[in-house]
Amino acid sequence: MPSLKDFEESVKRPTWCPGCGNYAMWRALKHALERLGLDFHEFVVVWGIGCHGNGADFLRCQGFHALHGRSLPVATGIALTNPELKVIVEAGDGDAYGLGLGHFVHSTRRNVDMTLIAHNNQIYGLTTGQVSPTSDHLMKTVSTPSGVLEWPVNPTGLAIAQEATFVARGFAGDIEQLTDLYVAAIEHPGFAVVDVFQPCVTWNKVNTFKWFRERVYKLEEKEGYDPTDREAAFVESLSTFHDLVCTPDECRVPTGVFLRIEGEETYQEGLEQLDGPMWRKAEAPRDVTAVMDEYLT
Amino acid sequence: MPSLKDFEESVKRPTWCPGCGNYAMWRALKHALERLGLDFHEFVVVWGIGCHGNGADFLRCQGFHALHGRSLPVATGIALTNPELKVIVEAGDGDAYGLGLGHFVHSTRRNVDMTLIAHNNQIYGLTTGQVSPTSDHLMKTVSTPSGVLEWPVNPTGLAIAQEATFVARGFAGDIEQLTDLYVAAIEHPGFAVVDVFQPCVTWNKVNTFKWFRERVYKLEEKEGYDPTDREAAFVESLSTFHDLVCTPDECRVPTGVFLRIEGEETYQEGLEQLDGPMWRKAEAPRDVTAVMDEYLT
Amino acid sequence: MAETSAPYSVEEVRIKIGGQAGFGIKASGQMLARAFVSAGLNTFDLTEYPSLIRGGHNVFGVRVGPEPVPSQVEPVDVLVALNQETIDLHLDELGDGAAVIFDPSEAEGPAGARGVPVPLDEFAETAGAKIMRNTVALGAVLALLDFPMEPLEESVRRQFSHKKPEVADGNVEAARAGYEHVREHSPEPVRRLVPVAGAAPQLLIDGNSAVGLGALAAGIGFYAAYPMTPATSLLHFMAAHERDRGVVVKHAEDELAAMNMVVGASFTGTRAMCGTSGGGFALMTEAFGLAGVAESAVVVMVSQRPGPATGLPTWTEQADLRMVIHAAQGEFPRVILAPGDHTQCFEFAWRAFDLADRLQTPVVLMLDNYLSENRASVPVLDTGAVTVDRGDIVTAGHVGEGYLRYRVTDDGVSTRAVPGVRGALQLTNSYDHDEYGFANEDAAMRDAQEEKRMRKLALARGLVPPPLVEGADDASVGLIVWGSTTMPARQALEWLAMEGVPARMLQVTTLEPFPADAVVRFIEGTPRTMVVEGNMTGQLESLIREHCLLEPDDSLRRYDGRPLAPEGILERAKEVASRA
Amino acid sequence: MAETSAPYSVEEVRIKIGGQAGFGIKASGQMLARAFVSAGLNTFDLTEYPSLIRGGHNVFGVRVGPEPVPSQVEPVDVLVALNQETIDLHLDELGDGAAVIFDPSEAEGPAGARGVPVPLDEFAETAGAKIMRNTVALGAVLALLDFPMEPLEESVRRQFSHKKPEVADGNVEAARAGYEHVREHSPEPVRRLVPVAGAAPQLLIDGNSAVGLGALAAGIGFYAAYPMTPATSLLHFMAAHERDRGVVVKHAEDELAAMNMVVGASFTGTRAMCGTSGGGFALMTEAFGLAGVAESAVVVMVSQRPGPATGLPTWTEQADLRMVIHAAQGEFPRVILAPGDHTQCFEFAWRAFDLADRLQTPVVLMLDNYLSENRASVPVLDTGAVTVDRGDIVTAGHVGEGYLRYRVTDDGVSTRAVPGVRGALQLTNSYDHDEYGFANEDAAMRDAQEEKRMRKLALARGLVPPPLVEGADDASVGLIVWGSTTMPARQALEWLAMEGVPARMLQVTTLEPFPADAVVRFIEGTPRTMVVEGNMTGQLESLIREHCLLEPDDSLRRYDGRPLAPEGILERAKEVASRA
Ligand SMILES: Cc1ncc(C[n+]2csc(CCOP(=O)(O)OP(=O)(O)O)c2C)c(N)n1
Ligand SMILES: Cc1ncc(C[n+]2csc(CCOP(=O)(O)OP(=O)(O)O)c2C)c(N)n1
Ligand code: SF4
Ligand code: SF4
Ligand SMILES: [Mg+2]
Ligand SMILES: [Mg+2]
Repeated sequence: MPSLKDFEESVKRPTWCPGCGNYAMWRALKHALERLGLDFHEFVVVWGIGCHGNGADFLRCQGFHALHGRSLPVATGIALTNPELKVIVEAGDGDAYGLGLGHFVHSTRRNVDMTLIAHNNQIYGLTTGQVSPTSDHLMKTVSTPSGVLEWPVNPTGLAIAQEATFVARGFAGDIEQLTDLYVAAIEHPGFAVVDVFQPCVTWNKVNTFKWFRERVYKLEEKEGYDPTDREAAFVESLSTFHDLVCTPDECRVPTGVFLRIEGEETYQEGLEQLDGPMWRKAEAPRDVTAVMDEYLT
Repeated sequence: MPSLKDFEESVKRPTWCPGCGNYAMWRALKHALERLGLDFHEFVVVWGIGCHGNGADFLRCQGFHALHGRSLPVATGIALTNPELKVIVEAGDGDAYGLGLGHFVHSTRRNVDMTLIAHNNQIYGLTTGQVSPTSDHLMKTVSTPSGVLEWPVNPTGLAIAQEATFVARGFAGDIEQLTDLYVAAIEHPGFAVVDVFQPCVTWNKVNTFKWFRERVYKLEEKEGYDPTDREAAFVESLSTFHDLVCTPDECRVPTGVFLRIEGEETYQEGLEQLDGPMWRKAEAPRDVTAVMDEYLT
Repeated sequence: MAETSAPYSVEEVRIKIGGQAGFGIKASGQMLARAFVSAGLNTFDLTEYPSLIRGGHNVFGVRVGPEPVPSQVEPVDVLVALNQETIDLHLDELGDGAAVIFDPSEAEGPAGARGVPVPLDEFAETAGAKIMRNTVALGAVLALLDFPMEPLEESVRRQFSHKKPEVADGNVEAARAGYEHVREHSPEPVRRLVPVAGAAPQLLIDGNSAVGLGALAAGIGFYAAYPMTPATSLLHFMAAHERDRGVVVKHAEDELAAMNMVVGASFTGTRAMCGTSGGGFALMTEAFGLAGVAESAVVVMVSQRPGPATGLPTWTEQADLRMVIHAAQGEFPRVILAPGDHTQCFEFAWRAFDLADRLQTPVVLMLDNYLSENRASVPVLDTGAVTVDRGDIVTAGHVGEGYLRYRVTDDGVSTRAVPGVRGALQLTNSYDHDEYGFANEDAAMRDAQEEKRMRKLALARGLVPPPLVEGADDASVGLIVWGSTTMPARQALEWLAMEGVPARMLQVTTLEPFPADAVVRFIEGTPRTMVVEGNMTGQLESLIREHCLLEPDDSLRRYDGRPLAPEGILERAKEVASRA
Repeated sequence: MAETSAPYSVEEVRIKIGGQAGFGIKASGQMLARAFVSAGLNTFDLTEYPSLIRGGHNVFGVRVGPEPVPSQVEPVDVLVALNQETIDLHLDELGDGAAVIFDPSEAEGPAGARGVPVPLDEFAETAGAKIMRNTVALGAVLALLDFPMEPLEESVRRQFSHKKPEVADGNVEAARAGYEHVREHSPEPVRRLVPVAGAAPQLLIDGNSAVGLGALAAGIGFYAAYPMTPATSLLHFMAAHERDRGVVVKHAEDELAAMNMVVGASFTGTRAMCGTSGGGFALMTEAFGLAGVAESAVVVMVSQRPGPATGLPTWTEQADLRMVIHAAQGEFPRVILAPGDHTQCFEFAWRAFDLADRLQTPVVLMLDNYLSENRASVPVLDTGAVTVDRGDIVTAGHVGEGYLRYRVTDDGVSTRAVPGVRGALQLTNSYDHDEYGFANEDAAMRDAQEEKRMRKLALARGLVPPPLVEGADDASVGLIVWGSTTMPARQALEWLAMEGVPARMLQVTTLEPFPADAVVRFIEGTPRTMVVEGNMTGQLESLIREHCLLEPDDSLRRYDGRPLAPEGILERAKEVASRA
């Protein structure tokens, strides 16, 4: 099985800004892959477009660098045609919750067995710092100089409202927890969402590492928190809606597993015809006589 | 002010199937408009494409029959450029929660002052009965003959998770309540969502008028229900996830106002520059000398 | 009366059934058509309906005869008027000696034409239910053609085989009642239609189903779509066979998802396809370009309807050709095939998969409402001819050391090793990239990859279906057509021959890469040529101008939502021929 | 050394600054350019950068001279190497007598060229912070040109005017340190660049800002976009002025929303626009067709970058022309304008709004990275020429009885009465429709509405900017160009004149409707013609073939992500001219 170093061999060195949260996420993913003991031919990683997506050049694997916002449907096409592959999606917040929001919610209710890791830096990194769908209310950016008038997308809340079976949140300041979350998510049968706060040190001067360090708490350490309780999970998700000036006491940000429901059927399990890689169906012409006969008069 | 009949004058007669839930919604809208005392030049109705959208031919008004799934952004463009108009959107479930789902969630968090009325018949009517995003789990349709593997979109839950300020549900079997909901929604400052169960008598043989009649209950009649309590509203929204065989006792379906938050700023209110209809900005060439001067060397 | 100079065959019959939408007119008509085909005859349907579930005016037309019938024609011999509106709307289409079947309790007879009153409602109710009135009318139609009842009875029984036996019995009774009533009260046949004994069995099939059969035969493993008329029935076809033939069928959340899913499915080596109409394809545009740069082997069916935007959803047009040729930013090779009839639908569909795999680039099948939704009788499809050529692909085992997904090669095609193959490390990329797949902005690498991709067009030229020429060698006029217009043009060609005007036709089957040489040869080898197509701006004609620097002598275009009429083609062709 | 035969002016200077992405190279370069322009000189920038925030190689080039400089040119006179990589990558671009400024503590001097070591880091740190090393280098550049320091000092102060005064002071100090160091240790100037006293003040502006100014002047009230290089800076421009100029600016959730919002905004009578690149436009395709059938007056900027798909996001290409001409299902009129320089960006932008209003149909402005993102010095824009012609619109009060939104008229334009106007009952519709706007499937009405819409193209021909001819009347060679390629072609034209090769140039400013007559006249009136464009398949050339049935004698195409080089055009043009 490949080890940490193998995932970096013969690929490019990361070009993210020094201090960028993407480094931690990159490391955590490699740790998780190593811990899961996945061989190179057993998993596929799909990336969207953005700073996070540049990571496609930094990981040795079977990879697909898709369009901005469309990594989930590409991944779905992969997952629904080869059940022997683990499918991991790395998306940005713009990617997953902006123009890709529809795919996000539909993937959730579809419960396709695959994992979404969202690099949530609350900003458009690669396109130089415009508002993202998760930017805080009233944040000023180059595309919203008078302040963002929307409230941020609540990805965990949406997933929870939409019958998700695995919803978690990580923070790039905690690689260990992140690695655990990745492992749990990839092992989870069904659609697993890991929303990760990934500070963008260049464009987002509000939601910094420090900002988060002062505010995060772990759900697993919260007295009596039950990650199978959808309503409790929903309440935790509302922490998304803080404003720019909230103090560390006022706005607390949970990390960890919000929700984990075991035993739900995955989309793939519902597909009787998915009895192996679907390319096998094209090993020779298919016999269609019986179908054609329906048109015989 | 126009009365009921005026809204029907010189337009076409409805061509919906006899018994279709769209008739009641059509009537309720006319009643609501009459009750609101809106003159023809004071409101705009935007439709999506579907059976519901055919209603564009049956209402006398300033209307816009938009693309399938894109009625909300068109309506947003209208609402953000003429604050003197009430904007009402009529969309199908495919329209609003299928390919338009992203716009739906983004409109919610944007709190644009306009009203969405969703004709939720849990089926694609106009295209002859395919699964819709709100079709029940395991329902069989022409495009899902082995049964729908997804869980239905939970529109009220998504809106509630996404900081909606007005979320309601109606039922085409109760015109009176529907009219009240329409009036309240249109009067609500901010984005108002009215999801309406609109039985499709032709293609949806599961969720019939009878089915609903046996299951609906009114939130306003529910002891202690507080429509400003987001968590309570969320719990009610989970009634979306019933299965095909649930008995009237098992699955109860709430109608009425789930959530109503007063006093939140609308998107329009946040736009200082929206000081009247924006066509006024083009009454004469704008002076750009000061802006050009920034480029002077 | 329909005015035209076309030399209609006296052996054939044109029947039209009109009434309100939502009353099963199409289903009844198809039942009738099947009766004819099972009796050894040939048929061609034309259904016209509005974008409504109920209300509005629906029309089912069928042309039937002992010889092949390549398209619909204008005059009507038997009009079944299920309401008064039908008489009002179609009276002027009646041919010589035509008759109109109507229910005197609901409509007045046709002024100035032969009326055949039949108490449709009454007989239907006697037979069991008012909904059977269409079936009563079918019986009446057969009586007016002096045609035996047995094929229709069989067809009715087959239609209702999945319902309770009473339903079939009732319908047979209804048909008989109509039949007997006409034989008794209006015995003179409009024309005598005779079954052909011992004819080879035929299929009665619409274009989309023929495409579906081709895709199934080719080993499709994934089909994704969002319903959109007139492509929707292909989704239904695929879904109906998802389990018995083993296809993952996904009714996706939108067309963007459908196309992106198909690209993902193709990545795993699966033969993958999506289908839509022009509006859905517009939404797929960006992902179509992804397939181009990622070098995905994908097949897309675009079935056209009149635009712009929602346009006329249930009508027909051929106005999306240029959109598809130029869809998506940047430049990359694509293949566009346009079948011209139902048999070609099958053949081009399975060939599309071989082409996509050989070229590792998107292949589009272009149909339109006219071909997608209407049925014709065709000889049994040649499933024995189907090949599966996956091209340069490794689906299992190992791939050699130093595998490069985007290796620059002479023909532009690189080895595809799909995920799961050992050693298939790669980055399939929407960015332009180096040979491994890493994003790369170097000018020389850009040139190398862009040129590599484009070289596939040269390879494609040797693989795609060539343009087809039909008709007289010594033609005085040549028709140039693409797609569904082949059908009425073929009819016109037959008539031209009958009228002694030597004519021929070039069907451009592959629109991209454009077969300029063959078109030049055709134009230069024919005294007069004209382009016939279903759009306003002359899209095929513009391709001829662009690629051949030639201008055909004339053109005939239609863009009112209706298919080209063979009568109109005939007339214009004669006029053009006479200029020589 | 750069090999070329171009007759470079000895009065001008070409400077290039290279280093790692993320260190403000572009900002420093622009500060330098502003210094030159404020001293009465002319400049033209060319920035090259990868799609990364940090890392990767960034280059800022500026050409400066006393005469107008229409484009970038190849040789470099002063190379500022902020790292060793810059020397390695650009050494072969150095012109005669060029010098390379480098920090000896970080890089080795250039082999075989004049090295000018300057302790950038050390001086920067002394001045306040290491980040000021670029500014030190700028001072060094000026010393090598024997150019006064004052304009740069002013430019520096202006750049940092919104920061603490220490920042500006530090930077001025840094620049001076570099300047003095070179004067002392490397006193021989590379060339002597002299300020032009009393020159008319000029703007230093990029194409997108010029478009933005045009849109503002035209009275834009709504701008929607989703960021996409190289269109993003127009969103920033609009957002920066949303309050002071009164524009509702919406960074939408995606491009589909942006375009649909703009259609909605146009419905209220607002002048509305969106901007994107090819990939975003691909997503707008369906709604673009909505604008067509709804007859919406909308303006769209498409700034191209190399595709397919994500392609090369920060580079340039002209390969989306055909996509835009044919975008969306069905057929409807559209106008496509391609400004060829920064001044035209302003003019075509405001004209686009008049055209959209007059024609009630979408108007597209096509730029590309090269024109959108790079700055040039231009005379102050002619804001006095701006008109606002809203066409046939009623925005307030009443509209007459029996108002019909889609009345069939001779020129295709119907009165627009916007919501809020009394009597403006209507149904703006994505379905094809009758004159009121109700969905309508009647064949005759379809023809009437389709033809009505298309008639606007004829009207457009009289309103759109005509193609522009520059150069010699007795030309032996004619260049045909569109969009940003006008700039290097104009430079080549100048050089051709200097070399005694009479040449001229046709800039096709309006691509749709295509000015076939003017192009034919140009081709027939010029002994030899060649098309120069930034794509692989020759998109403008294909339009000439299609519309003119003519083939220019030669073509020069570039598709490696870089703009056409004037040197390459010169050489090819001379070769083509010599064939005559
Ligand atoms: C259809 C489309 N629109 C716009 C873009 C330009 N674009 C590239 S990345 C990006 C946003 C990146 O933000 P996010 O997804 O949050 O990723 P990050 O850079 O922050 O990791 C945008 C708008 C694109 N590539 N495609
Ligand atoms: C982009 C696009 N895709 C597909 C269609 C075809 N289409 C029209 S209506 C419809 C679905 C209608 O379902 P719904 O929105 O639930 O409306 P209903 O008919 O049930 O009222 C579809 C798929 C379209 N018009 N545009
Ligand atoms: S711009 Fe932000 S997200 Fe992108 S690499 Fe830099 S720090 Fe990371
Ligand atoms: S198909 Fe269904 S939704 Fe459409 S009109 Fe008929 S009953 Fe109503
Ligand atoms: Mg981001
Ligand atoms: Mg519906």
